[in-house]
Amino acid sequence: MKVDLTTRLAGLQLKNPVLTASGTFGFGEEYARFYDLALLGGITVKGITLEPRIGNPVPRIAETPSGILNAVGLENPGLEAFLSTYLPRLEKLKTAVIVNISGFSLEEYAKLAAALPENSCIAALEVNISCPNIKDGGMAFGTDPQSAGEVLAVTRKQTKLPLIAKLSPNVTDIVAIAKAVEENGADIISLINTLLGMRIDLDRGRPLLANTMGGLSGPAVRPVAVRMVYQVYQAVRLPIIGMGGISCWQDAVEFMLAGASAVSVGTANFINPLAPLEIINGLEAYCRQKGYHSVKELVGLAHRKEEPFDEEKR
Amino acid sequence: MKVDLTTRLAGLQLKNPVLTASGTFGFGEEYARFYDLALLGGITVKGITLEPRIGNPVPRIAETPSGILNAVGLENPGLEAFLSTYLPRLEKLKTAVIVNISGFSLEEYAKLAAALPENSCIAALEVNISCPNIKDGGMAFGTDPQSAGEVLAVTRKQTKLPLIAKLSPNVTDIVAIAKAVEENGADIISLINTLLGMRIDLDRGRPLLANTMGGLSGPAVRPVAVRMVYQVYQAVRLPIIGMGGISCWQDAVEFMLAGASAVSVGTANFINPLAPLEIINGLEAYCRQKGYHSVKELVGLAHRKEEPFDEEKR
Amino acid sequence: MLSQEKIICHRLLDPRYGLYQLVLRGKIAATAQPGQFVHLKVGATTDPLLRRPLSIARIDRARGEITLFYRVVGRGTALLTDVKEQESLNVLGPLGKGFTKPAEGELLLVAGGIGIFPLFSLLEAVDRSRVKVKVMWGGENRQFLESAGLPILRELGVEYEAATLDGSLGQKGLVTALLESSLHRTRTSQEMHHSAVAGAGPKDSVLQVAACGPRGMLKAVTEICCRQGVPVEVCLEERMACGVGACLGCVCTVKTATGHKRRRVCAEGPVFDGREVVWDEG
Amino acid sequence: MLSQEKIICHRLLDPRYGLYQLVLRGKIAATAQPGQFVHLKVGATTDPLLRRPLSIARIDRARGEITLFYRVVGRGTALLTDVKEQESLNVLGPLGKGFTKPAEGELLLVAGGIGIFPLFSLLEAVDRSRVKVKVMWGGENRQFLESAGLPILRELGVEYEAATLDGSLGQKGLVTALLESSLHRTRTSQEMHHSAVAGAGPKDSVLQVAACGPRGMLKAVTEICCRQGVPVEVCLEERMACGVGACLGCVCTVKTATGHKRRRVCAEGPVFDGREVVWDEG
Ligand SMILES: Cc1cc2nc3c(=O)[nH]c(=O)nc-3n(C[C@H](O)[C@H](O)[C@H](O)COP(=O)(O)OP(=O)(O)OC[C@H]3O[C@@H](n4cnc5c(N)ncnc54)[C@H](O)[C@@H]3O)c2cc1C
Ligand SMILES: Cc1cc2nc3c(=O)[nH]c(=O)nc-3n(C[C@H](O)[C@H](O)[C@H](O)COP(=O)(O)OP(=O)(O)OC[C@H]3O[C@@H](n4cnc5c(N)ncnc54)[C@H](O)[C@@H]3O)c2cc1C
Ligand SMILES: Cc1cc2nc3c(=O)[nH]c(=O)nc-3n(C[C@H](O)[C@H](O)[C@H](O)COP(=O)(O)O)c2cc1C
Ligand SMILES: Cc1cc2nc3c(=O)[nH]c(=O)nc-3n(C[C@H](O)[C@H](O)[C@H](O)COP(=O)(O)O)c2cc1C
Ligand code: FES
Ligand code: FES
Repeated sequence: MKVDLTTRLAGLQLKNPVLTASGTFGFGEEYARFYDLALLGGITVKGITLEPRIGNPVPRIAETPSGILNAVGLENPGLEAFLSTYLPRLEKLKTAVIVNISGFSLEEYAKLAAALPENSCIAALEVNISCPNIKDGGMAFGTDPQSAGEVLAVTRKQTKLPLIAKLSPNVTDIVAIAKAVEENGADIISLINTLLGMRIDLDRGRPLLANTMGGLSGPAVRPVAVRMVYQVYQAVRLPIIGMGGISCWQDAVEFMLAGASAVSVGTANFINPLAPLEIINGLEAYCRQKGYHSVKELVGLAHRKEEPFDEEKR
Repeated sequence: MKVDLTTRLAGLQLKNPVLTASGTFGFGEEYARFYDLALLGGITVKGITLEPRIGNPVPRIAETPSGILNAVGLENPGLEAFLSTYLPRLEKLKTAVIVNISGFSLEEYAKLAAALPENSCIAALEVNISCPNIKDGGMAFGTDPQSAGEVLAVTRKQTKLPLIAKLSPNVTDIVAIAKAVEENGADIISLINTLLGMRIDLDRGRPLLANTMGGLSGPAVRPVAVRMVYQVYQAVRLPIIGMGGISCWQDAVEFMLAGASAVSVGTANFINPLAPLEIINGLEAYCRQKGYHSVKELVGLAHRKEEPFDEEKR
Repeated sequence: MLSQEKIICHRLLDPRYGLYQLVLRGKIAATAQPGQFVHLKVGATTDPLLRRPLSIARIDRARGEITLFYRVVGRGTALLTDVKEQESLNVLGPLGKGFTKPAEGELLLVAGGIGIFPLFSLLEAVDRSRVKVKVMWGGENRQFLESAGLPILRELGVEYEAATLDGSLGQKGLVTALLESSLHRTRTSQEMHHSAVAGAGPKDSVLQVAACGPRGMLKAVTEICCRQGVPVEVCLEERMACGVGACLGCVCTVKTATGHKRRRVCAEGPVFDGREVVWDEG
Repeated sequence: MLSQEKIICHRLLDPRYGLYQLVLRGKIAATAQPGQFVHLKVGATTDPLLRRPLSIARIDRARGEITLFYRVVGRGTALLTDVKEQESLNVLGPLGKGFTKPAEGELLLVAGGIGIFPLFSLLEAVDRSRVKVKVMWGGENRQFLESAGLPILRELGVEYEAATLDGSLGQKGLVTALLESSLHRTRTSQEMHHSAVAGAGPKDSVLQVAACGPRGMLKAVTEICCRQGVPVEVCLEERMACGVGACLGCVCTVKTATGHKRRRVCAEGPVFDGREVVWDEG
């Protein structure tokens, strides 16, 4: 049986539903040494800001039980260098490229969206309203429905590219934020960004990360991420890109059953650079085993009242 | 060198700063078979409601990476049976008993507080405004500063016992909630309760827990808990009981450096019933090694600008 | 209760079904009772986090050894296969309340698949000079039953009947069919013409049933027994966190005089009177 | 780049300092360069989650083997001690940019503690018939140095000077003192009377320094070298997630013509020109 892996999220057409998550995959080049990135559904590149950023001091990384904290602080070459240096190289990868953008004001978001070309390898913009690692900005936009909506509204005006709103999990009511971005022009929702966390270094008696706090990612956060995908799927009609701790195909299936149309692999790349490929293969095998002709059939199954796989139970 | 382990949190005087967390320690009896509970700083018993509750159907437990989800749904014998059957037995344990209470209305909280005797082994009441496993109530109170404050205010009127407000981590702004309970009569703040999460059973294609969602606890959530303790310590003056994934003395030190005056051991009891004792011993040894005469000196050290242990670095 | 048990023997019984035998020497054997279980810490890190419950399958008090049998189903049991003989395991136990051990009469052990494991311990514990014991065991096929313990039944010289899904050993079909016809025969032959009232008391009968297996099977076994007025104890499984009764994670529902109540499988169970269990409610 | 390497030898060198040797056979030896590192997956579960970076200490291309030395400091290295010979390890590598290998002149290797490990590979790689190599190594005491590799230095017949904190071997004190007096002597004896300008170019000298050790020591070594106009390469450590340049977790700061810039220790390093490193900024 052939399984159709192609996936469509609003205007974003993907070869398969497996993407890589922003900030965990550089501009693709590092992992292109391991496999052909054209095999992926697409890649999401490191978050871009208007100006270049040197990011936070080190230590930027702390390991936690089944997770990591990072406080990179959005180090990136800035819009101009991205356009002149990185974009031409990305063109050569022959894969859908999602560009993740972060602004410190509505204006910056608008400028970024306006400057990113509509006719290039850029398949969509991911509007990051959820970065916990920078002061004054980033996450603040994503923790309030009103300002989350505003970011999407100003960005929407500047581009015809599909807009993905990337939500922060550090909120009381994820559904309210999801609805706000839906109403303000988002085409797709991606979640979750990292949970705000910290560690203290017992030897020094001080926060371990130079930035004090950081963003928690990896398998530890997966139950929170699956829950939020499940909640958002129930409340909004936009397609969802699910992420947060996805390390193997079983995790990807879990997100899809919860309501994600596609998934992103983040922290898992660090441990197993081949994780995204293994997930694509595993998804295909799972669909075949369960008798699904298309991976799209998995999306949201866990919301059905009856048990979808009941026939197979004994 | 003798280390003073005694700890005082507002009106709550403890032999040492190590407690056990509500819902993970029954009414103490199960673990009394392993060691003398009088060795503990105190125990927090399973959350009590006005009426008996049969709780949620099974499965109630799901393992996650370095964590567990639970959806017990506040199964408990109810106030009356607690007073007649369990309280007399608790008296015999010769340890400080904290009674965790949950209401479905302000009135219920008030009734519970009024009914729990001030002259018994009950050392404090922990007002649970953060249970994620029951519909209409519980967590809803704890996710909004206004209603969190109201719960504390009505409870305060009914009892002279020290009141511990137990906060939910499922909020955008933990500091706002902490301030609200501080202003409304809480003596102590405990955090965190569980993070809302879920898992999907791939075989059945349905949520694994009968209750769909559950509360995430265990080492996985520790970075989030430490962060919240750190933030609340900076913003309010009330003493803090820190919890969330504490499994060994190093974890306990981490919470105390972040600002907790005492700690609670929850999920770790399930894996190592002796964890609370080992933590008490480890805390004492750590203080001795670092030259602290009292465990109280650890509280909040990580907030100092200079590195407290610099002298010892090489 | 918390014991470092030394691994005396750890071997793969059947690669196809991922069945292993694990013999532990330590404090637990001294007090273990048939039907009780242990709660094992697998691996040294926080993932997997929880202990894993396994039934105590054999108890050798003289040598201070207990035997566990397990099937690899997920991460915890997969990791468990790595532990080596001579190393030690951190074990909580013996836990729970086991089977009632009859002093006389007839005992029928009814097992579905790996549900046989806790029944071994009961089988070995009863005084078979006074109690007539018979085993009925259903499994996938002959190979499974051979690997999961038929040799033990033969070694102990106990009478048994098998049912396999493919008919490769014993009767083709489910163990409940064996039970049904057997109980019918017994009753008829004993000419005990009580009306088959569900809930008939144990006093009516010198026959008693102990069963372990999938929930659906246990429910069917209980129904059959109730119809025949035969007392039945069932050994339940539930997802556990603490294993000692503190977390309320592992409950089942039972009927009591004052209505439905929860019981903790790890503390009041895992063995329950089948007639008390509410089978159709979560 | 991603390789299952077979464990050929795994042994405890010194229980007091928790020092281990690990020899791996596989694809990595073929292309490994001195100063590069590998990123090891320790344990099969998600805790600990991240890989652990270890320097490639010896490279035996003929046998396809690399040797790693490690000190147990935390959970990951503690778990690593459990792996058994004949098993295999999941290894990412060789990673990073190693030392410049001088073709002639004089090479001074300056090590602090376990910073000696990556220097072994450089020591073995240079053609010592054309390059005069000398090692300066500081450590806690004689026992530590003996366990951490003095036998290797002797085996290779390389000239070395030691400094120990307790004076139990070599000069009492820090390795930087050895370096300082040695450089001073060399310079004076060679009658090279350049003014000791920080940042004097490498062309001035046939001597070059490669250093590895704690950050404070590397900073001091760099300052001494700069004062003497000797080029110096330092091997840095930083907490790593990906190890391949994708996460920006492991940066250091360097001076460039256009101001301070970040460099990734795992990709542009771990070896950097000491004079470019901004030592006093996070
Ligand atoms: C009282 C009792 C006695 C048992 N005796 C035996 C025995 O003798 N031999 C044997 O092979 N198995 C026995 N089981 C089942 C055994 O505990 C599970 O197969 C095992 O826990 C699965 O762990 P895992 O990590 O391999 O699977 P995973 O699916 O990765 O486990 C995830 C979580 O679910 C729990 N879980 C999964 N399956 C079960 C199950 N069937 N019952 C309870 N919890 C489960 C695990 O304990 C763990 O917490 C018993 C279970 C109970 C409750
Ligand atoms: C390029 C490079 C080469 C290295 N070569 C060697 C070597 O040859 N031999 C050796 O013994 N050690 C070496 N180290 C240090 C070694 O990586 C750490 O000691 C090890 O990662 C500690 O892991 P742990 O789990 O035992 O400690 P934990 O403290 O539990 O580790 C927690 C986290 O912090 C990181 N970490 C802790 N200490 C260090 C450190 N000093 N440097 C970088 N990350 C750290 C760990 O990798 C992990 O992510 C090297 C480090 C780097 C960056
Ligand atoms: C080191 C690191 C850097 C990240 N940088 C960004 C970023 O620039 N923009 C963004 O939207 N998300 C960023 N993230 C968040 C991830 O894209 C992802 O949402 C999160 O890590 C959860 O997925 P995971 O658990 O699979 O890693 C970063 C995550 C990590 C670990
Ligand atoms: C099985 C279980 C039941 C719980 N029941 C309660 C409860 O009744 N009341 C309450 O305030 N918290 C309850 N909690 C939350 C814990 O008290 C604690 O806040 C949380 O588990 C975090 O700590 P830990 O990671 O150490 O377990 C429960 C937690 C678990 C795991
Ligand atoms: S597992 Fe905790 S009560 Fe049974
Ligand atoms: S560790 Fe990821 S960039 Fe160096």
